[in-house]
Amino acid sequence: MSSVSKGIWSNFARRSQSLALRNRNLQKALLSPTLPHGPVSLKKRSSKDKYQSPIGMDEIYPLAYQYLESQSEKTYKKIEEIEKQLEEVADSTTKSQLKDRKTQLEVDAEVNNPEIIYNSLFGTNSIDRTQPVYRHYLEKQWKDYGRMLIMQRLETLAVIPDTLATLDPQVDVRLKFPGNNIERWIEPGDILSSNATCRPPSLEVIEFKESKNDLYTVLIVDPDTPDVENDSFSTTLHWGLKNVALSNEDGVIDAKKLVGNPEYEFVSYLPPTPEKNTGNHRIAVWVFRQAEGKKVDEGAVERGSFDIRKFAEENELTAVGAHLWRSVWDRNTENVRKMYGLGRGRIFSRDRN
Amino acid sequence: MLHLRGLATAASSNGSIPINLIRTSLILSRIPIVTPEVSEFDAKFYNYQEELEKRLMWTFPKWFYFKKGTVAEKEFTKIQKYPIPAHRGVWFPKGVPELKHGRDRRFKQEVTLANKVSEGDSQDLENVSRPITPNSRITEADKTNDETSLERKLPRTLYLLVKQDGKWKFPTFQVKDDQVALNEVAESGLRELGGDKINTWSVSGTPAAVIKYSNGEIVDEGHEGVVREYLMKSHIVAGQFVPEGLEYKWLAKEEVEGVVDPKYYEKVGYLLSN
Amino acid sequence: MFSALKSDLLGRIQNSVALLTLVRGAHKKAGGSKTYMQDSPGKRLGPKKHEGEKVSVGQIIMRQRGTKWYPGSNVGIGKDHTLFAMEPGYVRYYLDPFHPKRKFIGIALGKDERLPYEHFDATHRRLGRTVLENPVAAKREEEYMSRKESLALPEILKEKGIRDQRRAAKIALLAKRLPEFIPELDDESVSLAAERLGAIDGFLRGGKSLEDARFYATYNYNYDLKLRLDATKEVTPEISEELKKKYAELVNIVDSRVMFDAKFNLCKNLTDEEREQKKQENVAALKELIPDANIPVDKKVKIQAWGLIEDTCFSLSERLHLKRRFLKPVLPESAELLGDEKTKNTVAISRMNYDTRRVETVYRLKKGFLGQRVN
Amino acid sequence: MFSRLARRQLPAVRQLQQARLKRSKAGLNPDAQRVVTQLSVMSAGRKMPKMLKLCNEDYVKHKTIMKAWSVRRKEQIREEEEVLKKQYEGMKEASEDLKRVNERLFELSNRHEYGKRFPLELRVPTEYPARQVWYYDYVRKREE
Repeated sequence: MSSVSKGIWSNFARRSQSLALRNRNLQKALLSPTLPHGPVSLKKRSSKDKYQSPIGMDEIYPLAYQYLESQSEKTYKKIEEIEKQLEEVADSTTKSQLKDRKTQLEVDAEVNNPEIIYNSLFGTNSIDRTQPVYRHYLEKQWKDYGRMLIMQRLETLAVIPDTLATLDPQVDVRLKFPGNNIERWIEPGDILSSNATCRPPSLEVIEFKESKNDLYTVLIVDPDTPDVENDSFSTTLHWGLKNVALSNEDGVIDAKKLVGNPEYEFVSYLPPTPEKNTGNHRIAVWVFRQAEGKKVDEGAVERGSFDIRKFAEENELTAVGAHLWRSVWDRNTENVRKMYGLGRGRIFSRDRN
Repeated sequence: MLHLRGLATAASSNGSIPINLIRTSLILSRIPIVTPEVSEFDAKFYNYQEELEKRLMWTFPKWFYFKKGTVAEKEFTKIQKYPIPAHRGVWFPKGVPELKHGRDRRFKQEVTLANKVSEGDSQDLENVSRPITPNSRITEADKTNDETSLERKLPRTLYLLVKQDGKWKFPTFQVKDDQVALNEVAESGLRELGGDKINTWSVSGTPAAVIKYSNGEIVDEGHEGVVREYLMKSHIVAGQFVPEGLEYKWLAKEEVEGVVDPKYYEKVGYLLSN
Repeated sequence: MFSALKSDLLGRIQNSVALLTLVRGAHKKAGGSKTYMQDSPGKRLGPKKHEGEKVSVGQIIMRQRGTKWYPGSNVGIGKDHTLFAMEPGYVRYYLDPFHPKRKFIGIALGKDERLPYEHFDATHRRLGRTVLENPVAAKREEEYMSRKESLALPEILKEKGIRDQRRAAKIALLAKRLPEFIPELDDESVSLAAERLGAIDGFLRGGKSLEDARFYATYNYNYDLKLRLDATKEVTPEISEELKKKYAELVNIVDSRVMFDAKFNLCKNLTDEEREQKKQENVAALKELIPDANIPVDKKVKIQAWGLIEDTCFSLSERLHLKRRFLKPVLPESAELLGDEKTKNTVAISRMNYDTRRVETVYRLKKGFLGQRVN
Repeated sequence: MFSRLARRQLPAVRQLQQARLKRSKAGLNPDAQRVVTQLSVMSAGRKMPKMLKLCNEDYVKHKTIMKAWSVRRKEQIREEEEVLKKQYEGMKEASEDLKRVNERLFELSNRHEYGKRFPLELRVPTEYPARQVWYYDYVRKREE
């Protein structure tokens, strides 16, 4: 059976191979008017047998595909023109403008491609983040849910302004604790047991702009450490990473990367071990993008009474993303303290005076 | 400036240029007689939408339209093709049917209506109950491609072109005196050319566009001695255009493009409808 | 106008007459008005504490109807909108530019603090708890459990006991089986290797890949070792270095010899190349064994094919795929696989024929089905 | 009007409720039956089709079709607007030119035409043509 695609969307001479569907049968289904191998995405044999496509779809689909493909071809022509202009222009501001325009056009050219839509709807975990169109879809999904969720948690739990003044999220930050048997992404604000958090977490920073070798700083702080002297609270630094190079392809900060690059860690991981009757401690994870070409050179930093605002200002750090979990005293906390040689924790009075 | 000088010069002419440099041209159109052709894309899209709608439609409430036990109900029931019901212990390879009120809920419902055949010849106009057969959208003129006919290309707008001074163009007339409006000059000129048996409806007295000629060539800017041709729009309502010794054609937009001077088409193309 | 007024008045009179006669009418529209003798005692509303006054927790600052004043920082609001102090401090009456139409009452923690606090500043909070210095009291407090916790604890401990037991049993089993694959290990190494394999097994069940599971098993061991060196100072640097080296050697041996298959059974390790090769060999063998999957084969062949499919080199999804390819649960209908009547060797299937719209009975030979699990 | 209807149907409804309780074999009385039939036309129960579930491939195809339609429509509207704009510009240019060239003709062209109406003889396009496609024998009315 011949493909419905007659143009640019089946031509991979200048387009990346990641813009195609990896599963051949699925690809064939999207490139034919009907489903030549049946509904591949359905798993059960009986549901495969029962399934019937809507009537009339096989007739209109090739026309719709070809129409959108021809529109995409026009957009690719425009991209070529911009590339020519880019070669001629020397001025940096017009150059960056042209580049932005080009990225936008690259999104427009592929945004209606059925294969891309399929990948971004059903294969978000394995899509190529170097392609602007995939980043466009990822950003859309994140803005629809993830960004709102993290802002709601940060605000209702008063992490802003208790740590930093405010946040304009630009990246999606995901967090998990791979030292445990069960690996799952932590939802912002979850209360985790002291056992779950006893080894360092791993993070994934998903950038939506083009990013090749940006440097990032990660700080994990606890703003709820009791300060008995002043009858108040202070902030403790639990983990500090600096000059972490991340890109669109690889945004993961995990044990493998840290074993290979021990210079990233400037303050080693200290698990949250709240003392009894000090309530739920908010453990905020802040991800900063460093100023372009500027490295953070911090020697030893005091963990206790850590001033995150001052630190960010001194090192010209811009907060781009955040995550948080909560921790509370439990029956295992003393074991974790022992493991880290922290000594027994204090016991506070149950009632406030 | 020009305007002031125009007022000052001649009492007979109120204009800045002599009246013999002003002409008026008539875009006479025949509006479509049948509905436009639906493109392939549209037709298939409408079909797809219709099928989806039918699939999602509620079951036809037969009991509301046909009283139980009546002849009409029996006749209706008889001609329906009911889907296969489910049986216990029987394997249905295409899935178990789910019947409710005689309709398989998984698919669209096909309601067959009694096809009452009318008697007689459809051309027999005396017979009131003759069967209805629609006339063809393609006429004799379409088959012979008679470009002088008004019955050609029924779904399209046709425009009248005449051959004046060896060139195909919209009929153009000289304005002789500025006491008669441009459209009136054009209308009367048309009747002088093609006879009195024509009914037209002039859209407006305001010109739709202007074309400027200098020494017979179309120019963009007005120089000295430029001839101006104002285009007026009008529709033919009834009658016909029968000139003596003058070639004329009724053409659709893309045919106009093929016949007239490209420069001329550039000036008038956007006034014509697809 | 006048007539309307008149009719209204008339209506009222009639209604009041009706009221006299009919006790439970549906419309008690306007039964006259009474504006005298409606006084009630004063409700003693108003401020109870004033600007700058010192308050302690729970003291009432303001009684009001509705929120004439809103609760600001460290002030709570009751169900009748009474404002009360939630922290000891000094009362402040203030306006907040973020809510221009509201008036607030707040508690400043310090005598000289002004309200509202800067919007983007960290919130001013008071700890309000003391450290229990008395060891007896501290111990009592540490052992204190809420009712919910004390009810849940026995169940949790029981579960934990079972889990620990199961875990110990698993490690013991691994330790027992390990010499089958690596006979040269001494007892100490076997128990360490079993610990490691137990951890890898847990990671695999949690969804990690084999490579990741091995990495994190090593990483966790080294991390704990580093903590014992740096944090708790249980070991000296020399011993730590030695332990690390020993473990690395053990990891080398164990990882090159054993691994887990798709169903978490211990088996011989396969490198990626070996695995690929084995896969190709097995598929070739399967093709030779069952050239056409649509022709029935005897039970012996089925068992043999099953053995090839269940080999350690295949993942679960690959096994399923191969099973669908070579060992079809039901073979397609063909003339050889159809019987004529009901016998011991046939199965009767009634099936809908969509062309004739009739139910038809098909007799299929039993050898056309895979049957129950053959191994 | 509604209240009258309601009052008329009230006994019928009551009858219906009683009938449900009794489950008599004889069925409902005609009034109650009529209410049941009328209500059943508007109610979804037992008349709704099964939910339309598309597999992932067909869902993407459906999205593609709808997107193509909307992009096409947008393009058509844009083209139409462009032509309209051009026509307006042409009209404006011609009028201004005429005003500059000949004031008198300009006034005549903008004169209000009293009693002008849309010609009733112009016919609306139909799906199929009439038996007589065009009326040729037009004779001009003699002017008084």
